[in-house]
Amino acid sequence: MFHIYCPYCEEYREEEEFHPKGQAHIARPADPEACTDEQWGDYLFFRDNPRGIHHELWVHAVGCRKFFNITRNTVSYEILETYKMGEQPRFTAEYPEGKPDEQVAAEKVAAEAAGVERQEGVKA
Amino acid sequence: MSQVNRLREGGRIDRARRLNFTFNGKRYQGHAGDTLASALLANGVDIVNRSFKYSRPRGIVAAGAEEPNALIQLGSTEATQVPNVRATQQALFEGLTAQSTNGWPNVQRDVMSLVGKLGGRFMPPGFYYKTFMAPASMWMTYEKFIRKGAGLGRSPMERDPDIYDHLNQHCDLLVIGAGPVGLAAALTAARTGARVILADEQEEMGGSLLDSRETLNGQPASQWVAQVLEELAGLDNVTLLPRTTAHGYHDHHFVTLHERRTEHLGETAPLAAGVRPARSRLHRVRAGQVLLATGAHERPLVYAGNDVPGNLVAGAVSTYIRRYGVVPGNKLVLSVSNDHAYRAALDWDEAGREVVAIVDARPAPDGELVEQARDRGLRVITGSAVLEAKGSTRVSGARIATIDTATFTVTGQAETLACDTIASSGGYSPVIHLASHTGARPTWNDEVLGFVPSLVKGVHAAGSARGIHDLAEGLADGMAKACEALAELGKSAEVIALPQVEARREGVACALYQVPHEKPTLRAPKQFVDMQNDVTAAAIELATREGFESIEHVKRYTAMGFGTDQGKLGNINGMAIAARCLGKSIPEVGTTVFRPNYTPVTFGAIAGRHCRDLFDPERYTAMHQWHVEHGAEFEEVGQWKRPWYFPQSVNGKQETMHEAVARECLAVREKVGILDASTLGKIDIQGPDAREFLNRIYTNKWAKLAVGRARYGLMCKDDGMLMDDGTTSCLGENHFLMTTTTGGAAGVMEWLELWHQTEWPELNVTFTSVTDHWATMTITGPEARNLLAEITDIDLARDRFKFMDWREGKVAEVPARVFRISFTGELAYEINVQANYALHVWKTLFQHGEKYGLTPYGTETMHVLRAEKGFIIAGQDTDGSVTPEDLGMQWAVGYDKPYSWVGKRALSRSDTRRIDRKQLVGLKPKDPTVVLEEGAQIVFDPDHAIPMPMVGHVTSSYYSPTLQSGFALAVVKGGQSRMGQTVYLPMADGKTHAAEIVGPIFYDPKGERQHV
Amino acid sequence: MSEQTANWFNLYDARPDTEVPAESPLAWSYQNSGRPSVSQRSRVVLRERPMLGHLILRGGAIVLDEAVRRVLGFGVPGRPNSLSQDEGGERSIQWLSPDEWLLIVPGGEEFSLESRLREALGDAHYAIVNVSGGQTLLELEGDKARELLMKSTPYDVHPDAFPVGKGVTTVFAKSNLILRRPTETRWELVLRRSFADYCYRWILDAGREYAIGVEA
Amino acid sequence: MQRYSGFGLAKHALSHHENWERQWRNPTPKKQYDVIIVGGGGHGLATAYYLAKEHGITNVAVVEKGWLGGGNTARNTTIVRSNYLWDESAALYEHAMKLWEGLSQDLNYNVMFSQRGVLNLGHTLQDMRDIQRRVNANRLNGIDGEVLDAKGVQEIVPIMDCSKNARYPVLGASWQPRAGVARHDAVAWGYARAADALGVDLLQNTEVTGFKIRDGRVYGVHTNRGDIEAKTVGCVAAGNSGVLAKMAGFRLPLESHPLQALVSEPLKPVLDTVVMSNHVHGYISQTDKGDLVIGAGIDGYNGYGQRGSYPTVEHTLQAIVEMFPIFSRVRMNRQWGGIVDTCPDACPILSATPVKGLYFNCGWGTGGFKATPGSGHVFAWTLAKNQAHPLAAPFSIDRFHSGALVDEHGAAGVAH
Repeated sequence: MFHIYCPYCEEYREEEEFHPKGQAHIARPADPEACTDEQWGDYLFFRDNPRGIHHELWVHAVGCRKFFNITRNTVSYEILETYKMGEQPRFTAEYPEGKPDEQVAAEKVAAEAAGVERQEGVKA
Repeated sequence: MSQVNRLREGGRIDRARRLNFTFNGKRYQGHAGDTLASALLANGVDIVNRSFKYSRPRGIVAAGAEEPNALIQLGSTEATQVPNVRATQQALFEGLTAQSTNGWPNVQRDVMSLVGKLGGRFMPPGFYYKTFMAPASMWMTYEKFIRKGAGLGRSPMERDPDIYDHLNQHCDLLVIGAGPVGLAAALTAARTGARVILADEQEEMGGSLLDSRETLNGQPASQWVAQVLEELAGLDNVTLLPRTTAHGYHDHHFVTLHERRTEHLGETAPLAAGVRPARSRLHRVRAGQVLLATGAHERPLVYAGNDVPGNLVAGAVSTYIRRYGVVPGNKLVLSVSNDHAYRAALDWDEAGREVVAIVDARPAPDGELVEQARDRGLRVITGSAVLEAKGSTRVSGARIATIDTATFTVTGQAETLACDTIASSGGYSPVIHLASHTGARPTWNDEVLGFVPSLVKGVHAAGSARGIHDLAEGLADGMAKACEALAELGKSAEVIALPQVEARREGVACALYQVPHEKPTLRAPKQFVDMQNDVTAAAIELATREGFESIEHVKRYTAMGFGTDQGKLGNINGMAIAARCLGKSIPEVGTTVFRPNYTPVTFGAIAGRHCRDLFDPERYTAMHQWHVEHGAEFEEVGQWKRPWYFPQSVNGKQETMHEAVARECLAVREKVGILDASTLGKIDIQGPDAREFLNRIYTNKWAKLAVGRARYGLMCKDDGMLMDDGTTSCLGENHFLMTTTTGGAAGVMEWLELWHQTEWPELNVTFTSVTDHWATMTITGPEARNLLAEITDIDLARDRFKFMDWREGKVAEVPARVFRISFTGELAYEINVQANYALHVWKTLFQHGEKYGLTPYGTETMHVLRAEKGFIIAGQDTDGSVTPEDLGMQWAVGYDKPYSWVGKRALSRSDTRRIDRKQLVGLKPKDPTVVLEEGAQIVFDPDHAIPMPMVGHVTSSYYSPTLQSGFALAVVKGGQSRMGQTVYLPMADGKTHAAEIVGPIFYDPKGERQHV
Repeated sequence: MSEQTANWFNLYDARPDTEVPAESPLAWSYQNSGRPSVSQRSRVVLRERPMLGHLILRGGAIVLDEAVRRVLGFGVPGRPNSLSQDEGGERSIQWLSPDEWLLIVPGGEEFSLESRLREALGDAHYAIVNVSGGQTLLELEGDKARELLMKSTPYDVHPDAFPVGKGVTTVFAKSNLILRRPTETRWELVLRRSFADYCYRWILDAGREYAIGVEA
Repeated sequence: MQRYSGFGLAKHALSHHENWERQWRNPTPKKQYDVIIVGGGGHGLATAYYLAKEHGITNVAVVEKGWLGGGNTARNTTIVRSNYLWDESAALYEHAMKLWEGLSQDLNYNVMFSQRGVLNLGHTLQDMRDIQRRVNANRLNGIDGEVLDAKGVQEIVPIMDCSKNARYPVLGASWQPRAGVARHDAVAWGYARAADALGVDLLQNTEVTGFKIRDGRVYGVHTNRGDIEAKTVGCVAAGNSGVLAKMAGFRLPLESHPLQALVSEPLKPVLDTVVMSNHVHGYISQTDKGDLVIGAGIDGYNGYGQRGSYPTVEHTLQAIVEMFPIFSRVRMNRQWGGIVDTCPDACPILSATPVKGLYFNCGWGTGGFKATPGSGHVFAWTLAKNQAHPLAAPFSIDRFHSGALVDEHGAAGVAH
């Protein structure tokens, strides 16, 4: 049973309080009507299924009811981080030891700048 | 019978307390402090069981969790039977009743042993894969016979009288094992004030110190144990759990511990102040750090006849003598590969029985214990091993010879030593099971001659559990690892004063697993590796010859390690034999992976209190009591109990469901009925963007819904398939009340939050479940207005309170929101009141309702009435593959809404545009007396051969007392353009029904009645 | 009573203004499962505090805090999983999520409180929902109360992890509830009405060995 | 191939079993094959066997990164049934069932297929509607089955609590008499031995590290033992399919989840049929050795760890004790987890891919073991002819774009 740090409750809680909701960062296409059947099918059904570092969407269902993301190793089940909606992971397949601080800071600045324009979604 | 093997003194048993017990129908005596195994050995009982495959007589081999043979059936009554109890782990209690699990007519004379003796050679591993194939039709018959021989113990056939429970525990450090290492670790951690749990599987804490020859601080080791335990028991931050096995290590340091709370007291938990306590308790421990001080299991050597009663592992001999005051025989031959096992001979000698010889595989052993043995005048034969145990029901001799371990050959002439006991030791395997549960693969260590655990972060192993068998080093290791664990939690621990241990020089052990025999393994007498599953060295050799080269293949082909002991004694020996046969090293053959449980745990303990009445919540509405008192039958809907129908007694006879439903339906159509609709999900939605949110989440339009009005809505997933439906009312410009299906409520709530939090956080809207706050009662039927008018101040005039309006007012003095929504097609009012007042309102309606014929109805009648109107039930008429268009509900699809709402895009995919999709229609049976079966499959051509092309199925079907005929809703391929066509329903009884495709609305198609 | 005139929100007093029989969510349970009496041996005592006013507050912490402070005299707790109360302990506010709080007040105060809060909040973005009929509050006391909770919830109820002034939403048996610790000796359980009977039966079952008593 | 029989066994016994042949060879990989099967589980081995036996394609390599049958073949609850709802899946599973019925003789390896019948219980009215719908469909598809009421269930399983007192009383069940269980390991070994005898190379401890692709066409694989070429490559790698697809440069509509199972200690025979309940969630049967084999639910998260969450096991045993109160004192011996690759519609993928010559057979979710012979049979046909077998056609990847799912999820009130 996982022990999951809820970034909103700011403490560890038992897995029984949470529901996994699939892969994180799957943004709904901004203009669904402009999608081909293939693009729409990809959005609905096709997922990364990595052996190793994976970003997942979870909800603290019995708790604060907030959705948030988890970076987890799908083999060891180690949770590397949890982060709020709209934030970017520090640990990725590319950076299994974590992105360097400078990069995290740069991404944050970029995200804030982009965030003004991209108000419509936080999944991406 | 006297306790022939009980020593006059010594051991930790309470000699003043004699306990009577029965084994295989015979009465014996033992003492408090005995295990069933020690008591049986004390009484000279050699054969405790028959083996699984060959029915060979078997005795007690070990003294703990690793015991493979002594599995017994416990219990004197049917309800209290426990199968497969390990006698070595069962404390003796007064009146204990046990039986061998195998052996017919009894274990002494077992008929099946003949089969084993004669047929044994016809049962190599995998023999059943190679035979019983012809003729094919006979297999099920063969199998019946094979199954007769299956199993060890038997299941009870009556309900368990006991209860079980769970305790959720949290700690900084969980220490598993209360031997010297665990005690040192626990004490170190406890003194820092950290929250510590110390769990140990034995009846008493102390582990190896309870039967140790060592002194600590110059005193018997047990004295130190007592001191430490006393200190720990006095600390608030420490939880001591004796008789508690850590059986499973799950993710993120979640460990399950099984505490046997009363199993040492009787076969059922004794009443305490009239209350039956939990027989055992499962602790669900979330630990910050875990320290494994689980010790090691001694490996027996694999030699011919090593399963004959009287063969034991060396350490068990010491344990029985020193802890229980029992010598399990008279004349001992000890066969060893290491110094440590010499203790068995020293203990045996001190107990005053004869040590015939110590046979040491090493050419020149020279450790201190070896010298002690020689000093005592014990015969030490070097470079040799026991090749074969003689005897059939008890060891009668040991054939020994010099051997060459490197070439695996017998090098000298064998000599037979007369003896009745052979103890052996091939070394010590660290108990790595729990570490292995975490997914970390253990690694082979040539110095330890065993696998040592790999450890994930936060897990620590100390002492024997990682191959440090020396007592002084182990104590220091326990302390050091506890400090490390605490440091990881950011706590610092101080060094504690460890007890003084006499240093002892120990010689190097040699690697010996299977002892060579003069004959090749396949021809030698059976050399057992896994005694519980009757796996021999020959079986392993044969498996490797047949191409099973991975250790996993070998295990599966031979069943090695698949017993209830999970190969605690045998697995390493088996791997060594496989390695020898394949010419590889042990680590090359593979590693050994253990799965939970370390030792078996009862289903009851795992289920805990979540059984019987508490298996799953039952959800009740505020009117539940009334329903019960009025004889309702209930339907399960999600976790809710909903009244299904209210059978009445007519002329002393209880109505059938059919009769009750017919009466209830007619009451609604002709007078007025009342339904408890409280279980529908209700979600309060507020915020300036609430309306926009509804527009995106529902298929239909919400822009113009005025305050005071309600609207039916459809909710799809983004694949275009219907997921839920319900009405949503506009309470204020920025305030809506959504209803959902009963079963879908929680899912819809999470669905709304998902979209809001992840896709549309910019929308200012909140969702709050008010399902439980409001109780809902629907009164419906032509008299509904007249009835309601009697007890409300709301103006019910048809032009001022129209269909799909809602109003506020008082009903029976209670503030209420009343919604003019109809799921029956009749005039209907859904009265919502704060749930605490609901029963009052409900009862008041009945006080006034009698003259109108007010009739309570349940879900069955609701289903009939709504189906007559063609109203769907999501989840019954739809199944996750149905779009709003398939339902003919294009009127509820906002094709031109500006935002591409959830589900819209999918409706234009090629498959959703097919014209032959299954579509909702009505079916009118040609024979009006026929009620089609729900789930009946529909065909166009009833004469088609099997397999028949099916074109749809019946989703809802009832007898309509109003129409006086059966009718149904169904989905049919291209059904909406097949009105008037006939379809067929071929049934299991051979009949084929014919039905006409009609529109789904059977009653009041213009919908006039709900507007009256 | 109703203020549909505002037209933005439906503010609504669901309590009758006359004497009307009311039933707590446990009314049926007392009848069906009984109420073991409190005795000398009782090491856990259960008490229901029915018919209280329960309001859910949604919105930003700062805005809500100001309004609540003005109306109630004490603010909304900003720290996750915390609980604040007025001096008598009769009124409390609990953090449920970063934008959600639970207010519990003596029964009958909830409507006027909601009205005053709405007035105080003006045009701010917020929501208030009255859920008084959907919940009830149980109190647990006694030296075995904590052990009973350990049987029931995976949440750590050790005083180090669960000090006075804490409150969490968590799993309870196969249901869920709000668990809070307003004082050194008292635990409060806020249950949903429809699960109340299940929780009650669970508590009685788990508490049997502590001779649990239920105060009327 | 050394033929197995009772007589042969006796003969070997007299020569101390010294003359048994290897069940399969341990060959060195060749440079080139006609077909490479990636994955040496039951499905992969069956595919290779039928390629050789039915299509005469014997120059085949099965590339397995570990040991044969070491994945889900070795970690399932061994249930075999074909009473699926939709025509497409029913046809595929019934095809498998027919092959099961003669499999031991066909392979000359007793896979101990025991047609002891499977009950799928209904506990709610909707369960019963779903059961009726499914059994009716099965009947018209020529698949055996009947709907039982609670009394009928009680007669078949006298030890089950079928009383009205249960929290979710048993209302009835579907009953498929031809369904049952088989010995899982023997299925892999039987296929392996038979395929080997026909010339198939079984390459264990050989891990595919990449695909050789040129101009959108596959022509081999990279492995830890060197490159191996073939113009046709079939991937039958269950939980690892997603990882392989990524190597080939595309994604699949798959997620790999832990699926747990557990066994009790061996007991004298007490349950001689298979009982499955979707509603209270647990399924159970008793092996010929006496263990109760119990299946738990799928964990909701992705996982390759071959273990799942403990509460899933707790809930399952609660369900088992609820259905069989007499098992309260029976003890759980061992639990383990498989990695199941699940599709959104709970149906498999048997399909060509964006890479020519590269085919995938995956997504069996919890239905894999029971499909083994059928899956191998139609996949072999597909590989041999470079064209989807008619039974495989509905299970192409395209359905996730067109929307033509075969939704066993939504429809069948059945644990898979």
